[in-house]
Amino acid sequence: MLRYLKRNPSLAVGIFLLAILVVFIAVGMLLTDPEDARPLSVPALRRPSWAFPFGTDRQGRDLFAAMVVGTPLTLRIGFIAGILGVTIGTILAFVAGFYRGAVDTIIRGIADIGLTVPGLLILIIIAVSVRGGLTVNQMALVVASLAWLNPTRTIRSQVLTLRERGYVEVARLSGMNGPEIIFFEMIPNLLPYLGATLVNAVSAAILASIGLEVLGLGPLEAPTLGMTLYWVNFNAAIINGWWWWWTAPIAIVLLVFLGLFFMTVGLDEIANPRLRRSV
Amino acid sequence: MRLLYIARRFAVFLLIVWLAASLNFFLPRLSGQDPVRTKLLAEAQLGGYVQAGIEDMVKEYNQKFGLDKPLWRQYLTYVGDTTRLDFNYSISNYPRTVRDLIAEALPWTIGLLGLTTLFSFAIGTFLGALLAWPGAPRWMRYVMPPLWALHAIPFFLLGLILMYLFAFQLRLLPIFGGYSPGAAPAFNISFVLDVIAHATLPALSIVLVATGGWALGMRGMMVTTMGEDYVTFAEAKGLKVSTIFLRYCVRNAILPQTTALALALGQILSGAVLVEVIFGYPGIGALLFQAIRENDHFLIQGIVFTVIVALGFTTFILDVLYPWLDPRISYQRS
Amino acid sequence: MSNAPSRRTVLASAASLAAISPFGLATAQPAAVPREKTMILVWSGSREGRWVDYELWNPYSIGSNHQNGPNIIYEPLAFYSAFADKTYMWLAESYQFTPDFRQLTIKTRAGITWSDGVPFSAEDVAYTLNTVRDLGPKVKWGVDVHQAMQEAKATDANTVVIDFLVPSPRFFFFLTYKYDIGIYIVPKHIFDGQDWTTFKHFDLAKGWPISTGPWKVTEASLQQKVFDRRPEWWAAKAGLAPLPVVERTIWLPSVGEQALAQALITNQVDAGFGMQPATFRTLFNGNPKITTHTGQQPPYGYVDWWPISLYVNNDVKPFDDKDVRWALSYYIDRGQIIDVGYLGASQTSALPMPDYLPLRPYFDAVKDLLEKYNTLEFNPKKGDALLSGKGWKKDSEGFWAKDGARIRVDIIGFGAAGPAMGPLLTEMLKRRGIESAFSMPPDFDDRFQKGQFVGSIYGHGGSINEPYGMLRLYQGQSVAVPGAHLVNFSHWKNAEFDKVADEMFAVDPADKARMIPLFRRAMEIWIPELPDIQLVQNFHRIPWNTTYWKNWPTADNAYVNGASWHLTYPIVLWNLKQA
Amino acid sequence: MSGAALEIQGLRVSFDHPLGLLRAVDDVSFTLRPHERFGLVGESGSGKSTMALAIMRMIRPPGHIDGGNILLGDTNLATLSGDAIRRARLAGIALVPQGSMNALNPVMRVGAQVADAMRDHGVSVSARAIDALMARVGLPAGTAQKYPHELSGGMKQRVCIAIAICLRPTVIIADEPTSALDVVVQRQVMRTLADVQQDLNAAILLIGHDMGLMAQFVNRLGVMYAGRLVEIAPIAEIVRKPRHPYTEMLIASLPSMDHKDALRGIPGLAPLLRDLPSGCAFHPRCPKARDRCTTERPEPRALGDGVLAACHFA
Repeated sequence: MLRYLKRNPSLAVGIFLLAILVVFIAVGMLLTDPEDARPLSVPALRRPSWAFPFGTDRQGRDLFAAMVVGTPLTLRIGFIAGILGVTIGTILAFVAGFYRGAVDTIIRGIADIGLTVPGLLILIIIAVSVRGGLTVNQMALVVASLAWLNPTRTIRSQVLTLRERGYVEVARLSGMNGPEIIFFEMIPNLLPYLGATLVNAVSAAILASIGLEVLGLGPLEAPTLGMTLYWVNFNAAIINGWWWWWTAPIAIVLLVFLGLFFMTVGLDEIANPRLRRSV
Repeated sequence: MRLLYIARRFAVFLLIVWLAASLNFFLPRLSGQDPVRTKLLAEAQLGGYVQAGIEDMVKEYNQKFGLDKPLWRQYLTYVGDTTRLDFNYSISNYPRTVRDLIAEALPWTIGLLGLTTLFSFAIGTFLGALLAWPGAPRWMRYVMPPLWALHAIPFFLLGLILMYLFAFQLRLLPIFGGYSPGAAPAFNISFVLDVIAHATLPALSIVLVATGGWALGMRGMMVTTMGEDYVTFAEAKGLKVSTIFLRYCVRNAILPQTTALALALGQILSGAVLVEVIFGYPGIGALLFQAIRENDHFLIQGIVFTVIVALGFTTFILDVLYPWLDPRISYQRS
Repeated sequence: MSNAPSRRTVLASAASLAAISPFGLATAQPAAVPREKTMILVWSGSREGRWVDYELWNPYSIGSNHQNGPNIIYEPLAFYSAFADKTYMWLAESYQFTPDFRQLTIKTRAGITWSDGVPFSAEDVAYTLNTVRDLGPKVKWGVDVHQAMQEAKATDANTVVIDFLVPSPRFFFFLTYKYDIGIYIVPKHIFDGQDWTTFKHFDLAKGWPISTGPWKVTEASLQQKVFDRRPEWWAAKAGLAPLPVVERTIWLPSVGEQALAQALITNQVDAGFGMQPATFRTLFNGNPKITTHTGQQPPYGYVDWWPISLYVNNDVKPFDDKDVRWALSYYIDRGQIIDVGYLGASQTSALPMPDYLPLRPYFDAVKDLLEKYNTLEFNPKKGDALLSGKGWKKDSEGFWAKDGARIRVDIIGFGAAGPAMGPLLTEMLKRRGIESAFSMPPDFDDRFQKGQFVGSIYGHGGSINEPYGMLRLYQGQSVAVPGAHLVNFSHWKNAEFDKVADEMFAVDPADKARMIPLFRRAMEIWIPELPDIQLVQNFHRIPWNTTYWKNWPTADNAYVNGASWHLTYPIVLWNLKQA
Repeated sequence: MSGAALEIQGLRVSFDHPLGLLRAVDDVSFTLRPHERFGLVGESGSGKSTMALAIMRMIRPPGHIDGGNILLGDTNLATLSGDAIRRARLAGIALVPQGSMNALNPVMRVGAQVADAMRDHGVSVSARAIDALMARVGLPAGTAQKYPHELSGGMKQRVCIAIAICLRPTVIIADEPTSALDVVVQRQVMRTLADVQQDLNAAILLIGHDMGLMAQFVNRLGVMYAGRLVEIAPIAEIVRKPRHPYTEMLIASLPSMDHKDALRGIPGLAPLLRDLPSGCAFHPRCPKARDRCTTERPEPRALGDGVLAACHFA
């Protein structure tokens, strides 16, 4: 495995960045008391110091604890929505791509129209309609409601190309029925591509959830990355010069997105070997 | 053959518009909130003094906005009005009509979004093409990694950082709004410069992020195209390097980029909503956010409908242009 | 140029990028006035940086809001400044109730003319009041006038006689401008025959809006509203008030707190809207000339008449039990809310009334009760005792529960106060074993009015200079005021209390001898019951730039409250002096 | 040697590979006389296509030309600088691509693809001239306006030929021009190739592996094995009496109309350039192999009648 990573630097960088994140969270869990992520735990608006490595926010949260507790929450939203999105997407893609016919046109139509509509707008409308405040899990479901559109489209186009390949014809001739072909022939070949699509879906889901949270439509108590940025904006932290309040979440968001981004590039190369030659 | 192709694409466009209109009608009503009541109560509360007789006032307003009719009647009038581009009054901004509000906000978004998207698409594509080209200058190698890194950041986060650096610390650029308060819009130089100054940070936060994306996409496509047989034969034909680069490689590699552009428009607008909200930019994004916050049914319907139609129309134009770009396409469809 | 919107289709304007200037293009650019004679302010009542209501100068029409400009156009019968406890008789020279308060005679001042030269008379006052009564729910204040007033007659050019359906000792005070409450007197010769709900009363060519006041609208567009001084103002001639030194005031729509801060620091703007405490330190070291009601010291503003409390829906079990409500009150540390939520720049509020001068005697009358039942006491042990006394026990995770159900207070909030205190309140309750969550639903007002909440952070639009306003907020039902739509957000019902409030309704507020004992009796019922949990005063923290203008209303020069959006703002405008 | 259309002297081309240097073309020399048709055959991987690209100086990294001269008339292409080599391509020496390749730009009309080649060599060309060129390669009028996907395989190949001859080069390299074409079209394309050679009086280097096709078209034939030229001889001579064992087996594997015995293939596989057998690369598969073959690499020796062979026992 290591030898392989040498030949695919993007994937290596991606995994490395996410590894840093995991280490940060693990070490963080040991060093701080997760309770400090709740308001009124520590004196407010302290600059970063030994006592508070990331400083503290206006509501008395220790930002280091908030990041250690909040980051997994945001990642969880991303992963739940991403995985849900890709699973539904893959099923629909195979149903459409493999069986074609009316089902295909309907699914393709919905996906295409869905993609032209700016996702965030629909998410905002849904988030606003939910009566009570959103919990982290509800947030994941809201984001997942649109997360399947892109995977459906991209995987369907892959299924169409695979469908014409020789070994699928051979499998069909040798009497394997639809699902068997899909599971034993097509999916194994699509795995790297599915991997890349999953990482992409997770990244898009995290982006959407942070977008919603920054607009104040997320779980107000949870110290997720998006909600921290909402409070940054609400308290005009920028103009008041509390720079540490937004540098920590933005640095972590950067780490998350860069990590996922390089992993996507790396996985793309596996799925599309021609790209590998000229990194 | 061509007309049939265009007709079919237009039918798809109309279908999208109709679907958008219907989806658009039901979504705001999904939330089960009564916008008129919210508006009146918010206004009464502004003065801290709760009006007696709120219930009766709500009935009056509902009547005026036609919200008291049964849902299906509302839908019929809605579809009728939409065909005439009349989206009724904006509840939260009464007495201004939704159409006027959109007409005021649309140019800002088109200006910001249109220019930044085209700009980043052009630069990104060119950079990506150059990067894949072995003959490209050395320094290209060093431009790409930062652009790639920037591509991973969401628009509005970069916006926050730029706002902190340029507007707050260095006080070079205005921090907020579409133009400085008090400046009356006119076609003189000072106002235009003022608008440009205000648009710089939002535009930068979009361009810096999007360019990396287009560059990466194009690089991938160029690598694939350069491996094609017709490029090798072009070289064998002794064509100039520039001819091979532009008319053989870029000309073919740009085809999937344009499809990607059509698909990306929707997502770019999503990002722009946040940029507009954070920078207080008076575009469609900020207007929609305010409409949703105040649950203004008609304004939400008007904006989402306009956005979908605009996007649908752009996709339609790209669809019609595509065969002109790639002759193979029209051939297959007929 | 007619201001009717041209029939431009959306797509056409989308195509013409040059149409950056919407059809609201300002007409002729008004004559230039030097910067030092111009007062520029920013008000956040606009929509995302645009005056969408720039055509609306009829404060009674749908969608109009007096805070966005009409408040300095229409002069009232009288102004009242709560800070100075002073009434400025204005269009009305004097007024007289009959002993049974069933009739009111108002003498209007002679020699006042509208800006189009037509003389102002009692006819305008009678016409205004009768029309408001007839329109009822269609216009602002309609229902209030409809419930109380039977008929207003102008017996001669300067006398109006008003007959009431029920004794209404507070009616003239209701007409008076104070904070956001008061009746706008409109010119009969313009408004007569118009549909008040849609009539805009805006046409610069015709000099509309017509006004008796010192300010004339010279420009109104999406970007700004410009008012120029009318030298021929009757009040200056009559010596009632000095002619404003300000020759032009420009009102700008807000695009957010950060932009306002920058504009103030760079002297582009002279006055702003209410800002968060944290931002003031940045303002002061950005521009030392910036000051507030309390100079450059916290709380950076004055006490608004709208004290904020944690409403608890008394219809929802177990919050119908006063011991549970008191327990909640004991669990809340008001000190920490002020330190963390407002960075120390706020004050506690023991009763749902502001501590204004005219209300002091009433506070003194119940001082002993407040000591016995301290509504601001932070004492978790007392709270624990109360809850365990009522059979609640802490479960395995430390939350109070009784036969399987935990106490849960989900709090909703809005605007600035909600987010500032919401997360802190939920945290304090959670630490004491009460489950709680905070959210800011967009339809906050709707749900709060309909009682669809458990906990809610909201203010009290009650009393300014006498307690009846506050008592009315907690009346379960009222006999005195027929068909009155009662407020009662906390859904607290007490027949005895209702009777006392009804009794006070018929008493002349000036008659302290009867008012104080009545108030005492009401508080003896209210305080032990504690329908909602008292928190803090609401502050208007307004930044003023003294580079060009001074003599802003401050703590030691409190001639009136300084809110530009209140109906008493003309007083500030004629008090400003050049720096 | 004056008078040769194209002379290759000791051409060496190798590729860098993580596992070491691969010599695709190892010290190959031969001469192409004007107006001559010279064939070059060999199993795939024997280096014949690499040779074509090397002659056109189109070897891309990780490959590189290590040495040898490429004399086109009196100019040595091996030493030409960047733009000079570009101008030489098509004007001096032209390439006809493989039949199976889609060698034409899919989004440009075929006529334009001829015009741009000439324009980049400073030759202005009218539409009428292009139509004439198309006619010369047997393409119907109006073909110039068509797009590649609107033409058949044979027609596309003829367009390539038209492009190859548009600047009247002295040498045309045809790298398996008829691969993936059916026999009928194959014949038409080869006929066109022959006709144009008449007009231009140019020399043709025909690369391929179809001995039958070679036998009907070329004057002389060269056989490549593992990057080396193992035999050169006039076509009649080589068919009658192949000298090198590998040529012998190649000829034997040809089906012939007159004798019907079983076909004999060549045992074993083409050697991997990574680990070439020592001495003569063919010795593991060569029936006449002796000890000497495994140690000493045979150099090509003239055997009279214009025949050269690189074998100790030819």
